[in-house]
Amino acid sequence: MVKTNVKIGGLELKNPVLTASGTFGYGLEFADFVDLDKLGGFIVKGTTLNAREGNPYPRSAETPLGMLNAVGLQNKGVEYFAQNIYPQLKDLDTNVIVNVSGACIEDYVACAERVAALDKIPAIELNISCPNVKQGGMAFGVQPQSAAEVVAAVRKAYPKTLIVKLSPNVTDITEIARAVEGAGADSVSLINTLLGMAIDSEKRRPILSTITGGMSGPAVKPIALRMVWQVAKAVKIPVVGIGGITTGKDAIEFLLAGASAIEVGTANFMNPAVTGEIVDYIEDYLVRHNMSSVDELIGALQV
Amino acid sequence: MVKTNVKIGGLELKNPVLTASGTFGYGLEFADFVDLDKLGGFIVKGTTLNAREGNPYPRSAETPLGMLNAVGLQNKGVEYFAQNIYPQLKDLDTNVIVNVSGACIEDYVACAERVAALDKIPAIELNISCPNVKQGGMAFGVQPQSAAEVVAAVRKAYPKTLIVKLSPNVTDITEIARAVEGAGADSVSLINTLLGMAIDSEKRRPILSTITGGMSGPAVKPIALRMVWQVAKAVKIPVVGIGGITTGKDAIEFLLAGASAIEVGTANFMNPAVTGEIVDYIEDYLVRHNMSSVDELIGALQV
Amino acid sequence: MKKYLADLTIIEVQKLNASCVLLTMTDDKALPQCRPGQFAELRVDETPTVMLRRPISIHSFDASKNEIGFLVQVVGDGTRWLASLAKGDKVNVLLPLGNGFTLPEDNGARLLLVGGGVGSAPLYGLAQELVKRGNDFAILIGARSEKDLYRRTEFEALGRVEYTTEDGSLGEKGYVTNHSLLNEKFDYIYTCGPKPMMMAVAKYAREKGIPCEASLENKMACGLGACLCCVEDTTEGHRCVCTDGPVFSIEELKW
Amino acid sequence: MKKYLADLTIIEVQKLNASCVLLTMTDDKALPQCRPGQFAELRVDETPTVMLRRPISIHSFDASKNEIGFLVQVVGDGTRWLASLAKGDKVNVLLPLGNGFTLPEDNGARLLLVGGGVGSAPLYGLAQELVKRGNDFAILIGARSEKDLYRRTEFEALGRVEYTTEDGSLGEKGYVTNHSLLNEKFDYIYTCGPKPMMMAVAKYAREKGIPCEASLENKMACGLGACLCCVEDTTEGHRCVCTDGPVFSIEELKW
Repeated sequence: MVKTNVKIGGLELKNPVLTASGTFGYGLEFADFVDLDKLGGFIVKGTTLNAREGNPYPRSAETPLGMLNAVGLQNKGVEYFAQNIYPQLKDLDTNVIVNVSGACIEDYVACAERVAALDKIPAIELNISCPNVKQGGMAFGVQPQSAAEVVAAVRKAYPKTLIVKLSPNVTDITEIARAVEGAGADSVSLINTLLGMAIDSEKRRPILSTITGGMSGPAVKPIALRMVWQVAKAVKIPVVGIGGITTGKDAIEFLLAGASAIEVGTANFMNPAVTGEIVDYIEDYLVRHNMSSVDELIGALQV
Repeated sequence: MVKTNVKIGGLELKNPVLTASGTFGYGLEFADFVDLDKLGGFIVKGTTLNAREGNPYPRSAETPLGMLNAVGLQNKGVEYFAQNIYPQLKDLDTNVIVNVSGACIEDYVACAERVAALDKIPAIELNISCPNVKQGGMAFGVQPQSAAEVVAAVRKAYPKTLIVKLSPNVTDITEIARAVEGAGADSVSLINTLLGMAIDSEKRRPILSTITGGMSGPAVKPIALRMVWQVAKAVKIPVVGIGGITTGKDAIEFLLAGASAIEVGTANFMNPAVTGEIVDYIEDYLVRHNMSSVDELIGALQV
Repeated sequence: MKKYLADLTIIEVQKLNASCVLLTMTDDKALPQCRPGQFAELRVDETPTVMLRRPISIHSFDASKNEIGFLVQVVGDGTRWLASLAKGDKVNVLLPLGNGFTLPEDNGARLLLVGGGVGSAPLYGLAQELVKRGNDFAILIGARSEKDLYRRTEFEALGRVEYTTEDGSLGEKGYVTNHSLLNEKFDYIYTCGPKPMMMAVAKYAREKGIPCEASLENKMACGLGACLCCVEDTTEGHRCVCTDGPVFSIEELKW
Repeated sequence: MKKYLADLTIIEVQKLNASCVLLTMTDDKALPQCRPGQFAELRVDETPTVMLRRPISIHSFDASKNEIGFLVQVVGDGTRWLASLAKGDKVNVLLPLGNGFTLPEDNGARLLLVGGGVGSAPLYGLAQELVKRGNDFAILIGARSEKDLYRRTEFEALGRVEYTTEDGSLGEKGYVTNHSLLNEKFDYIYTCGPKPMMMAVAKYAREKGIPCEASLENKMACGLGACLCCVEDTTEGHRCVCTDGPVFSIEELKW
């Protein structure tokens, strides 16, 4: 029996497989296809202090082996989550992590405080990298100082495991990663989406209502892998790898690059059962390579 | 008869279709498949003052609808080009542009000066964004000040059309574009490759000898399109669009986003005849949409 | 309602015209019960350029034969790939999705089904159900031209069907909203087709005070209410066409 | 030499085993003259994950029949797609590429062709040519096991063929460089196969002072000498396997 469990700060995962915020709903939408308790955990959709309607339709565009989205953090607000969603999730035997967003530091803090009060939520993922909201979001995540400020403020207010989701739309992601590590983050997750654009050449119009949006899917994997590799060498806190992970092989690649856990995102749209399949692949891989623990894979790239 | 000619600084192109440096050799390699005189021009492979052996094999990796390369500017040096290649190109009825690279400002300047002495080379593309060389290359291109310095130095030494090729691996590409515009560039071309990585999960090794490399191909198109859109609004000089252009439709999208010309890169590897096909598509598009000139397309995106 | 993910087997491919095929599929296991107006997400990522599943409305569903039919109109690489499949091929299908049409309580009610082009696809399954239930209904289908009207014999076998074509090649010339059938009295309207057509039908229904349901076709990713890409701006804000819809009462829509 | 880009038609697909097929293709127009050891780049970007062409060595070329043969071993999605093609399908092919083997001036010379597994593919075309020219040659093919040896009857029809298998299931047990055939005297060696095997053959040739040519299989993109991805580190620095090769004299190689 191989050991697949990993630790992210104080967070114990039975295996490294998580889901990316905004691609797995509140988990329940996928319960017909995946035994949620089989996952290391899942990260529920971006939650803000107050309800948000998000951006106008169209919010998505297909690109070569990728997609753009411009949802803009549509959600009913943290209180609605606490009252209506949390009760349906609290008895699951897996880690339910809330992705927390905000337009200003005060909102981030207030939202994180409300989530902290929910016993069965062991961690939050702080989204300082959403490219689809006018204020806040990515603005915080592309400068080390503003990134550190929001993380420091939330750190004071949030005692449990604090994962900070980083933007890839920067010159040097290691600089941002070190800044948030210094500000008290327990872990960094990367990458959030790359800012992209799609055009209808016949209509001569942008496809998204917001003109630009966040790119995800297999197409971004090489960039994500590179950034995870760079950041894993730059910080001491565990790294959660995200970006185009579609197969078990992809997951192994991110672990080898230095990720202690991974998030499956867009692939959930192609195959809603994919997360369970990736959990199985990792176990089989360890057996096939005579490894006793997934720890032997993390950062084990031979260079 | 529709007008397809465009102007890049002092450079007259019979149509907006160019080829990306390093993907079209010296043009001659493709003469069996494309009438070179049919193109707006082509940009020969990265040329440096002195000969370079480039990076060890393996230098390429396939990624989802993309590829990574780590050639590292292998070339025989500008003097070899002047003596042995230029004579084979000088009588073509198209624009032959030399992509100039260097490890330090002096090398850039000396190389540009040597190319300036070649009558039939009307322009250079200054490569301040190559991700595959240790010194110079991308290092210059990711900071506005260093980018402006090398451009200003070359500007003094090079009287003809100066196109500066920008790196996408930055937080704000418009900042770099404005800096090189201020330093005297006649045009900016973007995007160069995105820094990426590929791993062999079974061998547990990087696929490239250099671990990371430059990503190109259809996968990067949405990012390139977004950056062209941003830069075209930020500068007054013409923009040359590059990044995953594989079809005539793709080319139209970049023109709509604000590019005055486009470079076809990785697509030459899938279909060595693609550039000629794109020239035809643009003409047909203009006819089909009752446009008399390609100028009506440039930046014509309706937002 | 439980959703299924299965590799269905194509048992028949019927080319309806150059750009439209009817795919009939089955499975070794019993297909889940599907209601008229529901849809499925068909996996197409064997194609080089397309990655996301294609949402296709359920055209016909026969529990006794364990068969389900999808009318596929080729609009891009994904649907082109689907249309290229042959008998015996398997397609990974996610179903049933969405709410489906509301079936009338009052069996005396007179129902009108208004479809446009390939958008009429789900109305066939609805009409089959209405026949079973003994409802009184008429079908009105509009298209650009006669060749854009699909499955006429099958529709006509279910009840009265009227047509309009923009070029007058079949039925009354013009748009569905100009058809003389609309002079008759109806108690409830179901519509599916191009948005402009459905908006015109909705306008008509509002004027006459007839309750009306429209089936929307917004661009989707997950089909499960997770990605929030396919939202329609309703009277209650942005709602997912994939889970809150695809069928909405026009009272909920901001048309 | 002029290169051609054409949609060739598959006229025969021969499954040689679970993972290897022989594709025979033709064209309405005359195929360009191809020399033994040259290769072609086959377009495979109908597959979702693979974009670049696949370089495949020319296994056989018959100008009179206007036929060309490619031995395709399935190693990834691209070759899997090629192996899935059927008679009548078209493949976009770029050819002829590379330099090919040097044919001996001296017809008295005794030649040895050493192949490994599917790497023996181009040696078949070479042997065909040597028969035409009346050269004296022997063929030595090594593989893991008998089932990994392809086209034996066809090879044997061209002349003397010896085998080695690692499991001893056919011919002498062990590696090609241990085969008793090497006790005989040869004036020139051609080799193609896995790099370790070719390096062992090169070592043997150096020791015996026999001139030797090896055909390399570095990963390629363009196949035209433009991208500089497939370089081999030679005595004259990095050179393109696609245009300076794929065949190199071992004197040029740093093995």
